[in-house]
Order: sequence, then C-alpha cells, then structure tokens
Amino acid sequence: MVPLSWYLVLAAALFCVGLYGVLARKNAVAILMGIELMLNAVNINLVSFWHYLNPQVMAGQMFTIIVLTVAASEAAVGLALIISIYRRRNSVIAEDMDLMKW
Amino acid sequence: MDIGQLIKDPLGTLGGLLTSLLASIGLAPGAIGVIEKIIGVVIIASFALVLPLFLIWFERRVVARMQDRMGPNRVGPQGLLQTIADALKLMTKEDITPTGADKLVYNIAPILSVVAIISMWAVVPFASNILGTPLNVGALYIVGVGSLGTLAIMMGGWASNNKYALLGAFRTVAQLVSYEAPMILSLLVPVLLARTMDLNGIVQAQPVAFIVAAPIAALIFFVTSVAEVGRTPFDLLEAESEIVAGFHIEYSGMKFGMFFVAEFLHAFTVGALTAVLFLGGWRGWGTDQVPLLGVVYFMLKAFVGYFIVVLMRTALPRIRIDHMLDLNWKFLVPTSLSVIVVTIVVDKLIQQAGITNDWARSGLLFLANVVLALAIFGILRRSARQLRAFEEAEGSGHAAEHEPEPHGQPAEAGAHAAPAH
Amino acid sequence: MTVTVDQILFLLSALVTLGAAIIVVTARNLVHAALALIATFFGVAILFVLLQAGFLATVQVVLYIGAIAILIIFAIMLTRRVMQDSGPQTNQQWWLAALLSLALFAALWAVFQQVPGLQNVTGTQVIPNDSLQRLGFGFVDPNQYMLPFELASVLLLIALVGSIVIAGEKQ
Amino acid sequence: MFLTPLVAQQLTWLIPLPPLLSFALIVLFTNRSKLLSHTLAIGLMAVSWVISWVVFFNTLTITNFGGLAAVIQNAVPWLPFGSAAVGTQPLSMGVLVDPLTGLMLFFVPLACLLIFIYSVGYSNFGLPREAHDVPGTPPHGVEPLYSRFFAYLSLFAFGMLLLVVADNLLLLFVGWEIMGLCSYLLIGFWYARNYADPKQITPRQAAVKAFMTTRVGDMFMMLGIVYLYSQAGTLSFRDILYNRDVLAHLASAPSIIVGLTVSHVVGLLLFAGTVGKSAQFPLHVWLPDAMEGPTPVSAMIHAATMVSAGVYAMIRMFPLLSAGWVPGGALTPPMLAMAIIGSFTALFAATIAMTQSDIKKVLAYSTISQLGFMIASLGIGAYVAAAFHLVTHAFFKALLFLGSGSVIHGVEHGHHETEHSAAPAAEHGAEHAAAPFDPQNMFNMGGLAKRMPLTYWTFVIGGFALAGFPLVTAGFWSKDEILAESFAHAPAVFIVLGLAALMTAFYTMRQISLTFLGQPRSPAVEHATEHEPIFRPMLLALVVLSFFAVAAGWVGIPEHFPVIGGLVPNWIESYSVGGLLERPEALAFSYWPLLTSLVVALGGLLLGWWVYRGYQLGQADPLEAPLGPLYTLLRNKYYFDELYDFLFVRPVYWIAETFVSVWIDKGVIDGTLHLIGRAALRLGDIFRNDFDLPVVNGFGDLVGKSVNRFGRTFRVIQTGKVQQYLLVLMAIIVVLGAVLLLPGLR
Repeated sequence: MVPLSWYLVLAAALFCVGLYGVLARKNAVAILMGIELMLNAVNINLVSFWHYLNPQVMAGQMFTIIVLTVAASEAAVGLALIISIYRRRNSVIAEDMDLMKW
Repeated sequence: MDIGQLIKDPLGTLGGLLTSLLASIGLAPGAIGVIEKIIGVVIIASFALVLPLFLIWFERRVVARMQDRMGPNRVGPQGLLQTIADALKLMTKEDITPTGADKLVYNIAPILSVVAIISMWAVVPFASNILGTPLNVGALYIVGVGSLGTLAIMMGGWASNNKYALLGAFRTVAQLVSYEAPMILSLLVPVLLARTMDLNGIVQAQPVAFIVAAPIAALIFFVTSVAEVGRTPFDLLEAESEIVAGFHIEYSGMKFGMFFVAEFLHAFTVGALTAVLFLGGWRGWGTDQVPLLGVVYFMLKAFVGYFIVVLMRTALPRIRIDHMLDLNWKFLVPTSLSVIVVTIVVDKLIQQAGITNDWARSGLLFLANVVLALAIFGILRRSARQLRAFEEAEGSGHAAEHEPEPHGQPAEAGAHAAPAH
Repeated sequence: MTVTVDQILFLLSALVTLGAAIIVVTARNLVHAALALIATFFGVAILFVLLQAGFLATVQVVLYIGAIAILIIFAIMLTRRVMQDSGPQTNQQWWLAALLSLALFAALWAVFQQVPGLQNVTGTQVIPNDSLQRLGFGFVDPNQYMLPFELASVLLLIALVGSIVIAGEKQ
Repeated sequence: MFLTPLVAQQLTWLIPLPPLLSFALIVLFTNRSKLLSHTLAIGLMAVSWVISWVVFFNTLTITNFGGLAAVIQNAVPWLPFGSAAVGTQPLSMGVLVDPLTGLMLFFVPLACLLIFIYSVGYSNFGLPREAHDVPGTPPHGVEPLYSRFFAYLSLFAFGMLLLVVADNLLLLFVGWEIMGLCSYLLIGFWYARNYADPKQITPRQAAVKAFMTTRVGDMFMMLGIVYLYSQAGTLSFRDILYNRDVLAHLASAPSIIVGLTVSHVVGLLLFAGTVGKSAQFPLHVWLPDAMEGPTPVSAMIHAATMVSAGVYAMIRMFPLLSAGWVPGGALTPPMLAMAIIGSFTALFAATIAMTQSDIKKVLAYSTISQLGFMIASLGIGAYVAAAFHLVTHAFFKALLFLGSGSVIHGVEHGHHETEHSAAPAAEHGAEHAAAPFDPQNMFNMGGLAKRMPLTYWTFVIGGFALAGFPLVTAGFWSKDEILAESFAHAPAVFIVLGLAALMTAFYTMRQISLTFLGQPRSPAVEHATEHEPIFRPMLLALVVLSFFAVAAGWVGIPEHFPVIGGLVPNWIESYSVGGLLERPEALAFSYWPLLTSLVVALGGLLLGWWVYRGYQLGQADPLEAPLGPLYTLLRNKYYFDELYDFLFVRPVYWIAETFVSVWIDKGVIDGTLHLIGRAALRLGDIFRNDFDLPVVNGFGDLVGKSVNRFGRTFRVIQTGKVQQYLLVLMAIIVVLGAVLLLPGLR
C-alpha cells in the first residue's frame, strides 16, 4: 500500500516547484501558473489526509472544493488584471510593474 | 457456463472467464484488474474508431439526398467501403509539418482531440449491464473530457503557426467555452430529475423519457452540444469562406483524418448523450429479459439524434459570430437557469404532493415547461419590439464605433513621476 | 520489498505530475508551460482517483483543465507579443528562488521526519461508498459547511463581475 | 385694567426693554431703511409708554402705596460679591415702583414718545435727500443719518427708563452713565458742522464739553455711591431710605471728614453728581452749549430726561439727605448746600437768560434756573413741591423746546426759499459760507405769529406756563407751591426765588414778543411757514404737550386756596408723599407768596411786552442802555467759559501736552521702556546666536538629516517588485518554521 508520507512528500515537492515558479518567473501568467501549482499541492495534501486519517468526515474534500473555487476566482481576476495591464503598458513582465518603488 | 447466462450478462460472463484464465496463469489480482481494464479500453476505443467509417458514409448519403444527388455508391455495396478507401488515401498522403510550427503541440493536438471523444464513451451505457465503467459522476465526467476537445482544437490552431489557424483557435475558445455553460446547466436538469449523476442511473430513472418532463432542457442541450461539436450552423471555427479552414488548415494526412474522425464521432456522441439523458437510453421492450436488446434501442435513438444533426447541417446557414455569442449569453444561459429553477421547484412540489406516478409527474413538469416557454416567448417578443423601435429611432440602428482612449498615458505619467527624488 | 500496482500507479502519476510541474516553471515557451500545467492537473486528477475521490478528480478535470487552463492559454494568446519571445523567462533572483525552494523542501522533509509514525500510516480505513452524498449533505447542512459554500458562491460571483469590469474595454 | 402687584412687577421689568430692543434692531438690521427704523423706534417706545401708564394707573388704586412695605418691587441677584463679614449684601438688580417712580413713569415715556414723533418731521422725513447734504451737518433734505439718530434716541430713552425703574443706586448710576454717553453722541450728532466764527463752539466741542463736565459730577457721585455701600452695606433704596435704623446710623455715624456724619458726606457727594447732571451753578456751562445738538435732543436732554434725572436722583435720595432733619429745624449740610446753590443758580441763570439772543440759549438758561428752583425747594425740604415742579416743568419745557425747534425749522425753510428764489443756480454751501444766516437769532425774527399760528399759540402756552401765568397754567401752581414753602421755611431763599421768577416772566415775554410779535425783520422770516407736510408730526407733538402743560398743574392745587381750592383734590400731595417716611404736615395757607407769584408773573410779562413791543431791525437791545456794563457781563455769561478756560482747560492742556506728554511720557516712561526693550533685544540676540541656533536647531537638523539619510539608504530595498518581497517573506517563513518545528535547530 502507498503510505501517506509519499503523498505528503509529493505535495511538498509540488509546492516548492510552484513556489520557485512564483518567485523566479518573469511573466505574470507564468506566476499565476505557479500559484495554481501550489494550490494543487495543497489539494493533494487535503485529500490524502481525508483518505488516510478519517474518511468518514468529508472535511478534506470540502476544503478542496473551496480551494478550487478560490483558485478559479483567482485565475479569472488575475488574468483579467494581466490583460488590462497589458493593454495599458504593453507588457506582462512582473518586474516592469514597479510603480510602488521609491 | 450456459448460453442464457451469456445472453443475460455477456460482459460479466466473459470478464469472469478472463479473470479465471489469468488467475490460472498466476497473476496478482491487482494486475488482473489492470489488464481487464486495458482490454475494456481497447474494445470501446476500437468500436468508437470503427463507427465513423459508417457515420461518414451515412452522412454523405443523407446530404446527397438532401441535395438531390446520389452520393458515394461505387465502392462496395451502396458505396459502404468508400470511407475505407478515403482513409487509405489519407494514410498514404505525405505528412507535412509546417515550418515554425510547434512540433510537439502540433502532433499532440489531433491525438488529443480523438482521445477526448473516445474517453467520453467510457461511461456511456449501451445496455443495463454493458458499459465501460460505472462512474457515479458520469455526467460531470462527460463535461470534463468534452472540454479536452476544446483544448485539442486550440492547441492545433496555435501550433500550426498560421494566422487563420490561430483565428480559428480563438473562435473555438470563444464558442466552445461559452457554450459549455448552458450545456452543463441543461445537463443538470436530468441529473436533478434522476437524483444521480451516474448515466446508467439516469437511464434507469426514466421509465418516461425525460424529454417529456424537460423538453426545453433537452432542446438546449442538443443545440449547445451541436455548438460544442462545431457543426453547422456553429461551424465558425472552420468557416471556409472566412478563415480558410480554421484550426486544421495546416493539417494533412492522417492528422487531418483524426480531426475529421473526431468531429464525426463527436457528432454521433451528441446523439448518444441526448439519447441517454433525454430519450431513455437503452430502455425499451424486453430489455429486462434480454439486456442485449438495449444496445439496439440505444443505437436507434442515438442515430435519430445524429440524423437530426445531419439535417441541421444541410439545412441551416452559418450563424454570425456576434449572433452566436448573443444567443448563448443572452438567451440560452438565462433560459437554462430558469429551467433549472422551475424544475427544482415543481419537482419538489410534486414530491410533497405525494405523486408517485411517473406519467403524472412528467405531465406536470411538461406543463410547467410549457408555461415557462410561453413566458420566455412573451419576453422575447417585447424585447424584440423595443429593439426594433430603437433601431428605427436610431436610423441605421448601429451605434458608432468609439476608440478606446489611450490607457497608457496616466500610467506612464505615474511611472515618470514616481522615481522623482 | 514488493512493489504493488498501486505504488506503481502512484509513482507514475507522481512522476508525470512533478515532471510536468518542473516543465511549467522552466519552459521558455509559455504555451508549453501551459500544456505542461495541464499535464500536471491531469496527474493530480489521477492521484485523486487513486485516493478514491472520483468526484474531485472529475471536478479537477472540469475546472482546472476545462476552465482555468483554457483561460490561461487564452490569456497567453491575447498577450501574444509575449508569446514567442525567446529570452530568459526568469528574473535575476531565480537562483535565490531555487535555493529557497530547496530549503523549504528540505525543511518540510525534516518536519516529516519529526512526525512519529508517519511511515506506517496506510489507508486501512474503509472509504464509505456514499461519500459523494456525504459531500453534498455536508455542503447544505447548516451544522457543517453551508456558510463556506455560500460564501464560495458569492466569491465566484464577485470574481466574475470583477474580472469583467477589470478586463472589459473602458468606454 | 387692574393688575395684581405681581403682574405689575413683571410689567415693570418690561418698561425699559423695548427701546433697547429697538436700538439693537436698528443698529444691527434696519439701518438701511429709514421708514422701518423710525417705525421700530416709535412703535417700541409706544409699547413701553403703554406699559408704563398701565403700571402707573394701577398704582393709583393700590391702598397705602409706597408705604413701608414696597408694593411693586422685584430684584434678582446681580453682582454676587459682598460678604456678611463686613456687613455688605450682594448687589442685586431690580425694579421698584413707588409714588416718585410713578410720577416719572407718568411723564417720561410720554415726553419721549412725543419727541420721537416730533423727530420724524424734524429730520425732514419724506423729503428727498439733497445732493449737497454731507452726513453730520444740518440737512436740507432728509437727514442722512436718520436711522442712527433714532437708534441713539432709543438708547437714550432706555437709559432714562432704566434709571427711573431702578431699585438701587448702582442700577440708577448705570442708566445715568448710559444717558451721559447718549448725550455725548446726540449733542455731537452734527459732528461735521463748522462755523465761520472760530470762537463759536462747534457740536463736537460741545459734546466733549458736556461729557467732560458731567464726568466731574459723576466722579463725585460714584464716590458717594461707593462710600454709601461701604457704610450701609447695601444700595437698595428700600433698605436705606425706608429703614429708620439705617438712616439714624448713617446720620449719626462720624465720617472721614471731621464734623460731618456719613449721611452728610454721602449726600454732598451725590449732590455733586446732580450738580453736574442738572447743570447747577459751578458746572452749568455745558448745558447752553449742548444746544448745538438737534432740537429734539435739546428737548430730550433739558426737559424730559437727563436734567430731570439729576433732580430725580436728589428727590429719590431726599430721606438720606434730610436724615436727622426735623421740619422747622436746622438744615443738614447737604440741604443747606442745595438751598444755597439752587437758589443762586436760579437767579444767576435767569439774569443770563435775559440778555441772550439765541432762542434756544434762552430756553437753556431758563432750564438751568428752573432746575435751580427745584433744587432749592428740595434744599428747604419741600419734597412735594420739587416733584410737582419737576413734572410740570418737564411738560412745558419740552413744549417750549419743540416749539422753538419748529420756529427754527420754519425760518430755515423760509431761508431756503429765499435763497432759491434769489440765486436759483447758486451753490448752497458757498452761500452759507459767504452770508452766515443764524436761524436761531431772535433779533432776526418777528411777526411769526401770522405765519406759524399753531406754533405761536402752543409756544405762548408753554411760555406762560414757564412764567407762571396765574391759575390756568401748570407752572403757576408748582412755582407757587415752591414759593409758599420757601416763604414758610427760608425767607432768604424766598426773596431770591421771587426775583428769579420775575426775571423768568420777563425773558419769557421778551422771547415771545421778539419772536412772534411785531413785523418780520428778515426775508427768511417772511417766507417762514408751518404748512409743509413735514411739520405735521411736530405740530401733533406740540398740541399734545400744550394740553399737558396746562392740565398738569390742576392735580396740585392746595386745598386752602381761595375760591377754587378743594375743587380738585390736591392729588400730587397725597400721592407723592407716600414715598416719604415722615409725612410733612400740610402748609398753612398765607397770602404773601400767592401775591408775590401773581405780581412777579404778571409784572414780568407786562414789562417784557412793554420793553420789546416796538423793537426794530438793527436796533440795540433795549436792555443795553439801562444795564450798561452789566449787560455785557450778562451777555458774556459772566465770562464763565473764559474763566474755566483759564482756570482748568489751559492748565489741563498744558499738563497734558507739556508735562505729561513731553516730560513724563516721552522722557521717563518711554526712556525706561526703550531701555527695557533694548535690553530684551540684546538678550534675545544672545539666546538666538549662542543657544538657539547651535544647540536647538542643530539638534533638530541632526534628527531630520539622520532620518533622511536613513531613508535614502534603506529605500533601495523598496523596489516595488512583488517577487522580491515574496522571496524575503518566504525566506523568513522558512527559517522561522524550521526553527519552531525542528527541535534539532533549537
């Protein structure tokens, strides 16, 4: 049987990869992708905990669905933001969006 | 093993036989399960891939009839083998990959389009006990894998490194993504009525076909499914007169053949799903004694749906893109939403009233649908009148195109002002 | 040690998931990254299936692949000038980010080592076959998760309106 | 309508307020609209008149009114200082109505109201505003400062009414001072007026003079009030004047001045105040010059209110002044002073009045002498007679002033006409400068009886009342009573007053005949008229006043008078004595004073008519020959102005300009101040350069600069790149999480 730790390690790895994407990628869309990866990692954790610890209580899956909702909203709004920024500044490079700097 | 058993439950019998056979070889039970599943996949896939050979011939003949032609009738009896000849021709054609194309994506796209359609058939019940896998969220699964087709078309269109192809891809996304919404909503109506998402369960739940209880939903599902397929009148993604051939302009040989197959198969799948969801699937006389009959009934119903699709293709002109979007967002989505609400309320009331007779229930729901339809038509008429009055007042009726003002200016100014010391 | 079929399937899907994820964050071509992302989603869906959460797997496919991935690709195409740029797709601090990610992974690994008896937590519990109904009831049961559910729906509505307002052409 | 005393109290509170209200309203809001302004002033004055009469007529029905227990009195705490330790009560603000107040309430508001009405016509309301009328000069068109005039009048009336209803000395003094201010404002109302003759006093000088002169008296009065408060512990009239113990204590207690008791000192001081206010002998000089103000003001000041206020105060304080005096006994020092000064003033002013040529000046001096009558009679203890004469005099003197005003107005009007007919194109101001025509000079008048008949008759009534024409006029009865009292108690005073009465009759007739009889002696007088619309309110006031000038006397006919005695009860006696503790017994009737008054009145009138019957233009004053140098002396008012100028004004100016200003102020004070200033400057310099700049500013700048440098150094981390922020954030989280979750790292 597959032990829980495998899933946890996988989720951790996925999360770290996503984090790297978020931190290192130039393109704002790519950053969004990284965020999606991290969310997926979280989902994996949730579901595996549900499956391994107490399948009678569906909390894990419910949280997963909530996370999915948030992910969908985040993708929609984030992409809308990226598109409108692209319209104004003709660039989706995250580093170019530094109006807040000194 | 006796013949009766085989007739009653062919799959179960053969599966048991195979299991014992493999076990005798000495495999782990898990491995056996995997092997059996793979065999099932192969069977269903081959069925789904052979079917189009017939579908294409069927459609060509029908279209020819509609256009007062003979259609293919040379190769084989009634030209039945014509499609095989075409397939051979396609396979022998040179496989061209345009320069600058994204090879990986370019090659994956057609495969994916076929895979998407075929994997739909994994949950379609041919008969009460003949089906790929009993998935308790079958309806949802249908939607999910259906969206893969969209992906495939988009990938192909983008990877071809061709302007028209990309335009086709854009149109695809615009059309397919937006028509998914009313399709899913109308799909929810039979799910509601059957209280399950398992397709087989849905079929079992309609002693009276749901088309009686939910005609509007059935209509919407059918139309949106056709739009999903991209058949006329929704074939904007491959409109020859506008964008030469749309997303598959650069494809040749068997890759194009795959898209072709996928489209026909998808069209038939639309008929099949309509049959499953609204026409009672494999239900018919004598299916209890001989479940195999169900396959016949199911195929008949599916072909009826497919026939209608073909008739639509031959009969209707292409719809304009803005009309297409308006139809979706301004008519289909609200209508399907209202249908869902009405269905929920009325069905609940019926349940409360303690009416258990299926015909009575269906009749009441039908009445509700009729009333709803009347209301919708009333609203449509009024809005249409207002629109006409508005256009007459406006003269030409089309507001002037206005330039989007340059958004860059304020942002640029801020960018310059910010680093001031 | 004997490797069971489940473990093989898990390792395969995990491989697909991680590999695709790495492609996502490293691919120069954004479209490839998006496709890899879809692959990752698929892998995750398969993992859900292995975890006997079929509903979630389907939802994963419908939502992530059918909606989010397509949205992302669409956005990439809309900002297509960026699409075929072949410069380095990472900023100057990419090595810092890599270091940090590795450090995080190491830390998590160490944390897993801390947890006693994590190794022998294996799925022995029987999964209720009416888990889907439980899920549904849990979402409409005021004593459980009705409020988060409603909030989620409201959130979706807000996101819908907000994205339309943001991305819509300013008149 | 009869009111309960309570309601009467509340009404009494309301008496002074309407004029104050109108003053405020006019000044603040309606000063743009003439009509609104005078409507407000007159209307509200009428309100307070009605209230006053309501209160007054109610007092008639109250039995034992003005007894020991005050019937209408109401007071609220005002200045809560004063302590029982030194036996002083907190000062209260309150109203009191006793017989004396009742009398005042009877004539003061009425006279004020009539004068208001008269002012409407006098200020040419209804005429267009003439272009060359500069504000602050006698106008030919409508008065430019119309609203302001009525505002001042209202304030003045407020002061007087406040003084009348006041129930203690302090409140009375407040009203007193308000009237002082208003007299200043009103006398100097034509502040821009100048004369060709530099010796002639201008309105502003007159205003300053009046103010200053009365200040002298007010100073003493204030001293008296303070001293009284310090001794009696209270200023309330009831507590002092109706309290035998207090009076006895004050009368017996020795004072700061050796040989005088407290009551003597206080009485003398208060009397000094009255001398200033009522223009008695040493301080009389301001009143004639106060004629520079508009005529209604003169009437207001010299008839109805201000000068009466002085006498009123004396009558009010009579029990204190006469404390320790038994009728027939020796006079107290204050009474003695009053008797001497009063009688002397009466004679002395009458002599001056005989030779004046200005119609208003004559009246002014006659006022002074009449006030002298009152003071003298009060000095000999004739309380009732003084009050009686106060009332009657108020009426007929107001009548005379208003009549003279009407005359002057008519003559000016005629002057206006003649100038226009003579030189229609000629510029007005220029002609005034070239040929100064004095419309107040009686020697230019004559024959006005035909041209201004109504004015003539009312003036005659007033004049005869002043002269004391027997039996019909009010002045006769009051003056006769004074003479009788003086005859009974102080023969010397009687003789002096008799002489004064004779002269009074004489100059009155002189005035009448010079003004109204004979032939016109100037073209302006020929064109004089009273038939213009602007005269209507003036004539109305005249008629009403003339009625009272006649009728006011009948309330005071002594019972023992032959023939008509007792036909009308001697109401004034029975009413006003209610304000006293010891009621003086009715005077035994004797023929001498009656004969005297008859002789002096009729004789004086006849003499005056006989001397001036045939006066022609350019002719010298017929009195000049017989009197000789005395005439010049009288004509120059005994050179009092010059004397005061030499004695006080010049020294004061010298002190002010040379001594104080140059030496003390510039030399000493400024010197010291400059020294201090320079020192402070130098000190500040030291502080600034040696402490503030290096230390304080240095520190402040250091802080600011360091913060600035800090910010400039650390702002580079503020890149605005969200990924960097996230990187740092995650790094911190990882480290923290590791440290917290991994015991190996702890």
